[in-house]
Amino acid sequence: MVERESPLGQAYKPGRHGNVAEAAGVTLSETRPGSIVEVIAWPGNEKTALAAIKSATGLALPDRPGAGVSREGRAGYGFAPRRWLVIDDREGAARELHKAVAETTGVINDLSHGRAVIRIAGPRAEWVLSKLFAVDFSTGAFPVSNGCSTSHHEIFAQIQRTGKNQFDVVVFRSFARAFWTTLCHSAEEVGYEVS
Amino acid sequence: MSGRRISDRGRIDRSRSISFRFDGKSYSGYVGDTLASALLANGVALFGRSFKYHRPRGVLTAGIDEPNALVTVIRNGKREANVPATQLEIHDGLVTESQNRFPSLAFDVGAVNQLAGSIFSAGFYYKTFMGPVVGPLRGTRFWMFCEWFIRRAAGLGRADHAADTSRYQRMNAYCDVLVVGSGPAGLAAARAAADAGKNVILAELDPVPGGSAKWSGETIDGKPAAEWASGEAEALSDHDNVRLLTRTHVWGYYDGNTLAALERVGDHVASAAAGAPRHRHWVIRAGTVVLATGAFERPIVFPGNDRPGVMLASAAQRYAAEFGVLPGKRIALFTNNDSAYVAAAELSAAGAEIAAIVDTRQVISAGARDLAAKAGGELLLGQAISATNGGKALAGITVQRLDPVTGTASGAKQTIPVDCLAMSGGWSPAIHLASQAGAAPKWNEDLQAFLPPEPAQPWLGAGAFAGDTTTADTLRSGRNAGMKAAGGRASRAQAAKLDAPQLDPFPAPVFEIRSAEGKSGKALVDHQLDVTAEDVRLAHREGFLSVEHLKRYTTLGMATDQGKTSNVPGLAIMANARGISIPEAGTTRFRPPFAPVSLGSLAAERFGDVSPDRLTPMHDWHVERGAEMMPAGLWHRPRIYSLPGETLEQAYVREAKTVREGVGMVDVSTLGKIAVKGPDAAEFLDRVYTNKFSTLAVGKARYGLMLREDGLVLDDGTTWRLGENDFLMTTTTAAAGKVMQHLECLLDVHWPDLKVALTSVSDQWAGAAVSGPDARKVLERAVKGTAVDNETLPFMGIVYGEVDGAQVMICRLSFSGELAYEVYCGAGHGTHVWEALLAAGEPFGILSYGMEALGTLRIEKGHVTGAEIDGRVTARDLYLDWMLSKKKPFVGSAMMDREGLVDEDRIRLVGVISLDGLPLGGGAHIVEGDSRAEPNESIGHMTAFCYSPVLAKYIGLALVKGGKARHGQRAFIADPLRKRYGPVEIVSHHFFDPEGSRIHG
Amino acid sequence: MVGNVKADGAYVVYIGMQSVRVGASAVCRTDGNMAEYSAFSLLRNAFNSNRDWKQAWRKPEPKPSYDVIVIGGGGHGLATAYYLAAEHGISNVAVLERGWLGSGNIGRNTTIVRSNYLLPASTRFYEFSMKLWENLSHELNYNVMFSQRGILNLAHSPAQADDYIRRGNAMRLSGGDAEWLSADEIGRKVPGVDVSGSARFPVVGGLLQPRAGTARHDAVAWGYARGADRRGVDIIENCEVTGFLREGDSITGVTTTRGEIRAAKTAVAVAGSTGRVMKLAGIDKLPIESHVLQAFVSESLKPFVDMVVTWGAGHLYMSQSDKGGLVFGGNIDGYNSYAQRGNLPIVEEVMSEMVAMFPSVARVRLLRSWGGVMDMSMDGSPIITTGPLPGMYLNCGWCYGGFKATPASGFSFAWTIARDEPHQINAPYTLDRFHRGAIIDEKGQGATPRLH
Amino acid sequence: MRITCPYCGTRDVVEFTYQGDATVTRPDPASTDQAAWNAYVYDRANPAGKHSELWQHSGGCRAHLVVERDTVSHVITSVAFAGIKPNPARTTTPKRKSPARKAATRGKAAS
Repeated sequence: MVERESPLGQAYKPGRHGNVAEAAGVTLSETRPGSIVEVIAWPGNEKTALAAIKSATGLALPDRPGAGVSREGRAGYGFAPRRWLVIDDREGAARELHKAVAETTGVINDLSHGRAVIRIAGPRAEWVLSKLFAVDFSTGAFPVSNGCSTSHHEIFAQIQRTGKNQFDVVVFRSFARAFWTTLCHSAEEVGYEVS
Repeated sequence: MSGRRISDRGRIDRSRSISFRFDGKSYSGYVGDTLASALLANGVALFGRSFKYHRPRGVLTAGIDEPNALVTVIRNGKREANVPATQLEIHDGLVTESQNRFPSLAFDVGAVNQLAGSIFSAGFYYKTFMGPVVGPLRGTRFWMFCEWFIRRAAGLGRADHAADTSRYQRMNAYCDVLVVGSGPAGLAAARAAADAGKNVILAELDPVPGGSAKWSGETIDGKPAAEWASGEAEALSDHDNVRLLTRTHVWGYYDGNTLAALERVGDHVASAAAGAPRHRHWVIRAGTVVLATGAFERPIVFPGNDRPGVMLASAAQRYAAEFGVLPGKRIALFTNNDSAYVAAAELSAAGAEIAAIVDTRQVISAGARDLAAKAGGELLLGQAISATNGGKALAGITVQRLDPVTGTASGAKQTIPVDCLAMSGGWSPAIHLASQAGAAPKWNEDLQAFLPPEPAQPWLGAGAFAGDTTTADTLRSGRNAGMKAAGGRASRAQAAKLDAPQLDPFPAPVFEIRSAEGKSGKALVDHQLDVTAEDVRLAHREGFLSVEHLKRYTTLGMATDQGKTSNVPGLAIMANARGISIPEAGTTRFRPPFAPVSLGSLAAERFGDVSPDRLTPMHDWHVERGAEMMPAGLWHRPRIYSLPGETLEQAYVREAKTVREGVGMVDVSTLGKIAVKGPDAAEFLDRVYTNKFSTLAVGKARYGLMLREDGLVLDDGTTWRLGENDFLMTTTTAAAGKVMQHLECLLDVHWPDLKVALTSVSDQWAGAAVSGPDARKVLERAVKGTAVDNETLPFMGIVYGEVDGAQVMICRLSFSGELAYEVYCGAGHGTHVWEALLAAGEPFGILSYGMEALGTLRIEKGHVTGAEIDGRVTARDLYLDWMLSKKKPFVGSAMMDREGLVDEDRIRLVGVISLDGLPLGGGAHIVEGDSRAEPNESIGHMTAFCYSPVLAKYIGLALVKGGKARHGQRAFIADPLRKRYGPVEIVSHHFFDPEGSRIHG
Repeated sequence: MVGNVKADGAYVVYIGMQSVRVGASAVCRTDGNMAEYSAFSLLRNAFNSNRDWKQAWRKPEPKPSYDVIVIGGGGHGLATAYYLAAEHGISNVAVLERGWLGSGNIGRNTTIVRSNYLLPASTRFYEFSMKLWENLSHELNYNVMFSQRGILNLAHSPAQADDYIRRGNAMRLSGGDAEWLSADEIGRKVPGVDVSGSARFPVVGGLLQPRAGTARHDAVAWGYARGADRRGVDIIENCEVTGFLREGDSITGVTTTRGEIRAAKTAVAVAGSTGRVMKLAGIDKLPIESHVLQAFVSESLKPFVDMVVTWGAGHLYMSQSDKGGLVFGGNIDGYNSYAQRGNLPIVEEVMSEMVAMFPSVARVRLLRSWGGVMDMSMDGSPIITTGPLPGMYLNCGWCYGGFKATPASGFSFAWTIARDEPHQINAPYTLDRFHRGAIIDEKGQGATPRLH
Repeated sequence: MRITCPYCGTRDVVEFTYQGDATVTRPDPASTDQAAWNAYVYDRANPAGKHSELWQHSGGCRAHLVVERDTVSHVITSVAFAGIKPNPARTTTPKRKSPARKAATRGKAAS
């Protein structure tokens, strides 16, 4: 198996950065999951598609806009009408989903190489993300496991809250380094750790 | 110190002294001082010079409405111009300079302009400087000569040319209730909304919350107002659901209850914390907004009203009460309303001598009389100030009897020596944000002021903003607004206990005092821009009657304070001249920003980082190999990989030659790639491409052309059929986003019944195009798991295999005209596969090539790109008619045959060969005759050119009138900008291997 | 390049090989008397406390009928009235303005005058306009402050450089002026521009049109208004058109908030309000959308930048006014709007581009922003034509380029009204060109108005 | 300005791409009626007031929306997914409506 290269390159600098006066406000990392798969249902086939996702991955995604599930090593959420994103630490989820989603139900797209997942965790995660995205990140408006599609200027992003103070941001691979750099820049104020 | 500092008042910290500089001189102040309060404490009266006449100016206000005392702040060698001294908090190491003076503030040669005051009347420049109609100064030349001097005389502060090194950030915020202003009304509103459990943001432009409570001297709930306010603010900050933003002015009210605010994070400290921005740009989406922005006091317009030492009564009071500085030792007040009496009493209590209170009214309230008695000094009723005297600082005032009907001061003169005059012309609610959000404001005759309009967006008003005149009313309306904003109901109960004198809340309708003697000095309306009452009357005489004409003709209200002090007086003078009421004369709509904001803050994180870099998987490899990178939209692509000492042309010719003679490889990962999937995918492609795709076999690719709805060419590219219902569409790099939106719109809006799903997979794949006669040999060495021979992988065929352990998908396509393959792999394997292919190609001398060589190869083949597909060409213009299916309708098919699109005179694609052996130049035009001497009419233009290694000539593509009909003809290129003219031959755009025998090799 | 003033006072402008005379009495305007406005008259009035100045234009009551009604007291409407009187002797003209004169885009634009276009129809029209600008202050005896400080379009990639050079060459070949500057030359001529190779979008060169520049926008409206007024044109403010009078198909006048007014010819020049006004005449659809464009000015500064500079990696144009403010703008907000106010995203976008072009202005402060309603056409080019109904004439579709076109638009529209046929410079700007496919699309964006 | 996407909720206008008048009808693909095509491509009512228009949530879920908005006040009165009505050219196709669409065809008014 050939190892996948990170798109972050030299921009990924482990260690403590920015404001070091207090404890790091956030920790930044690239999660590098094995699989990122988009599942699309034909109109009227949402339930069937969700059932297929469940059978292939075990993720029981609720049929509500933006609703999702976040488990250790596996997560999924709706990000657009009739569309869901499934992220799995293991490789091969695309194959399984392809098998599970019948042609009459919908289609899947393997985006495992095409997207990068950047994780921001820590007490100031909402504050830092709010610098870049016009989305209400408060827990009331954005509960744990929910996801959304949004953008930071030219950079399209899908964001899932994977913990009270943790978000996974999915961006296009070609923009990943630029986004990472901007995110680091924005996190300097609160101090950040790259792990 | 000058003895102006009071020992016991204000919120300054007398234990912490600060040293700062103004105009090269060192001064000291205290923590909590503004530059204005600190300089006043040091006895400085002269702060700056006015715009037009360079008149000496002091400080008029104590807040954001300051028109006169503007300074330049110099920090880390960088200048920030036009900062109001009243807004600038001093800190150690602060360096400031006065503006608009030369050589110095005290002696300014520009003041000579005052001598010509009557010539430099409003709009004088429209009437002169036209210069002679004929001769060397005809046309615009004389004006431009004069303008050179005018531009240098105008302007305020100076800006740097060196880059700002500060950083700026944006913050997106959401709240149930945004309260703007933290005076008594704002505090009460925030408290009420917070107690109801709502998420509240309270924004205050000053460093300390409290608004007028900080200096009013009132008693609220038995406590001094300032103490009450800080207690309330403290209580609020204990709430989890409240965010208190100080040093933050809300400046824009946009649609959807979106408000913009500027937080000055780093201006008041000597050095910013690591990573902290200088300014933070808040974008706040609020459920409901409570506007509690208070009111601005108005000056009175009278001769000599701009002499340093003349200031607003509230400002004088504020300097004493909030900053512990007496603005003068012997102070007179001039007013048309009761509020100045409070100021007089407070100033007197603070230790100033009140010389006189001059009131335009004959009769005043008992409360005012009591205050006057407390303050001491002469009470001069029914009188007005008709002149001031002194040089660069006020020395005295002249008081005369006022005729209330004509507004003229006449009769016996009383001269009173004073060093400060505190004036009040009534109050104007700060309705700016409300006006931005909606309709025209409403005039209130009692208050002689404009009140906010009916809300067009969800906001509520409270306090002086809404016309409240007492602090009791203010607290009640604030609390009620907070409760309503929280979804509750208003209450009629008293909000807090107040201890305040009974005063008449309404001013007399007096705005301007005219001296019966005519010339007793300029009466300023707009202090910064030197607009006088006479200028307003001149505008009236010349028919500039509308308030907008007044503004534009005289520049009234166009200064950095945006007319906060001048709008209403100016309007009143115009109304008076026209013999109509103020509301009949009109009002201007306020525009964002409420007060100036730094450009950097609005760019926020994009300052220094305007657009993200978009990188291919092999980016680092290219850079490490010394590729010269070039921007292509947001992408960075290798232009050439030059060897030491090579020119651009030598490099790309070498690279292109390698492809024609051996094999080369280019990174094509930037191509747009769209997964088109679903049972109706083939039908969908038939509709959007001009040619058929439903007939394409699985495992094959086809070149396709797309038109826009109007029948012109949108884009081209190949689409691969990976499965019965599974297509991979490629687009040009530049058009990827546009094509995606075009397709999504058709599908979503017009053909929702088609079962097709589109997803951008541009980033999923890394692409390497291997081209050249030896391309197959390279693949034979590199690719496992599939054969790549002509049988298995014919032209436009697709196979799957492995390169050094990584899965690849290979399509035999050619943009170069050579035997060529596009090898796609997962983007994370991009560099791995790229390097493996290069290794496999080593025996054949494989080289990577860049965009210039790619361009050369395609020009030789006559393939079109974005340079030709410029949004103005038809398929026929490009001789791609053969791609227009006659068997089916497609997007654009109904519109492409309109007369203008089939006109014989259109410019169409041809090839061009340089006949003089010199380069052609993209951007050159084609003309029929040699146009070195005399310009010739353009018959078309070059779109691309190169040195062709195979033809050993400079060649190019061009769009030329007549197109094919000109093949074989001679013409000329004309490139006057680069002084390149020369003969060319027009030929077919298929320069090289027109039969395509090489791609089938 | 400037046109020539002939012995009889005519100003002669060349279009290719042909000459066009403008203003037969340009010099001897006041019949041998002193010009109304001059340095001398300023001095004389100064001694008299400026008491003798006349109204810049009268405030007449509308008459029941005129030869020509021009709807719209903006730059184009006023220029049209002026040239009707000055060039065609038609002075029995009323200009009807809904609000105050010049309240539309003539008073809201970023004051740039240029003729740097690519397509032949455009270069011809705007170059003609440029030549009228060069004599306009004299023509009107009103200083419109046209300052030929040059416009510089920064290019950021080799492809963009080619594109700009193509445009510059088109200008040169049609008799205009254009030069190519290297990044070094730009660094010297326009201090503060980021010409470093490390810029996100490095500057590779720039297209300079030296004769381009800025003019005082309000003065253009006032100058034309006064010029028209002094020739007998009635300029009627606060007079909103509420309907059209018709006989059969023909338009015979208008109803207004100040009564009925009849005319043989009714001309419409209302820019962003075109849709609204034409609906009153029963024309329900046009190839136009009204969009809001925001503009910005900073606080006054001492001279910072001399030229007009545009940034090619986005959409930004900026210059410095004589008062010292940096005046700038960018894209339209991008949605249909009749509100003269826009929204925050464009504000932020424009500022980002400003500080990318001039990294020092991050510390400069934005003083004011405002919005204007643009008549965005489907190909980005204007319409100046007879019709679409008998007795009616239409001038619209200026997108955001109307200000610089003011003189040529007024001149050619007046010609079209007076002669019932287009002048050669506006002949391509028909209304039916869209349906015929004879589109004039400088930006190559097709029928998407927000992209022009 | 903020638009309430029926899927994503209320978002800033910057996430959306304006796609123009939603009332124009695309002729049958096979139609050769020039007038109908011209009307579709070029002719716009451009009203001052209520306007039915298309926006794509391009920076979000990428759905196309029909937004009812006042062009004078910018006030938005309704938002719905576009393309709910089947193409008249293919009326034989049965109507398909997704639950998500049904649930959220009327976005809350916002401007």
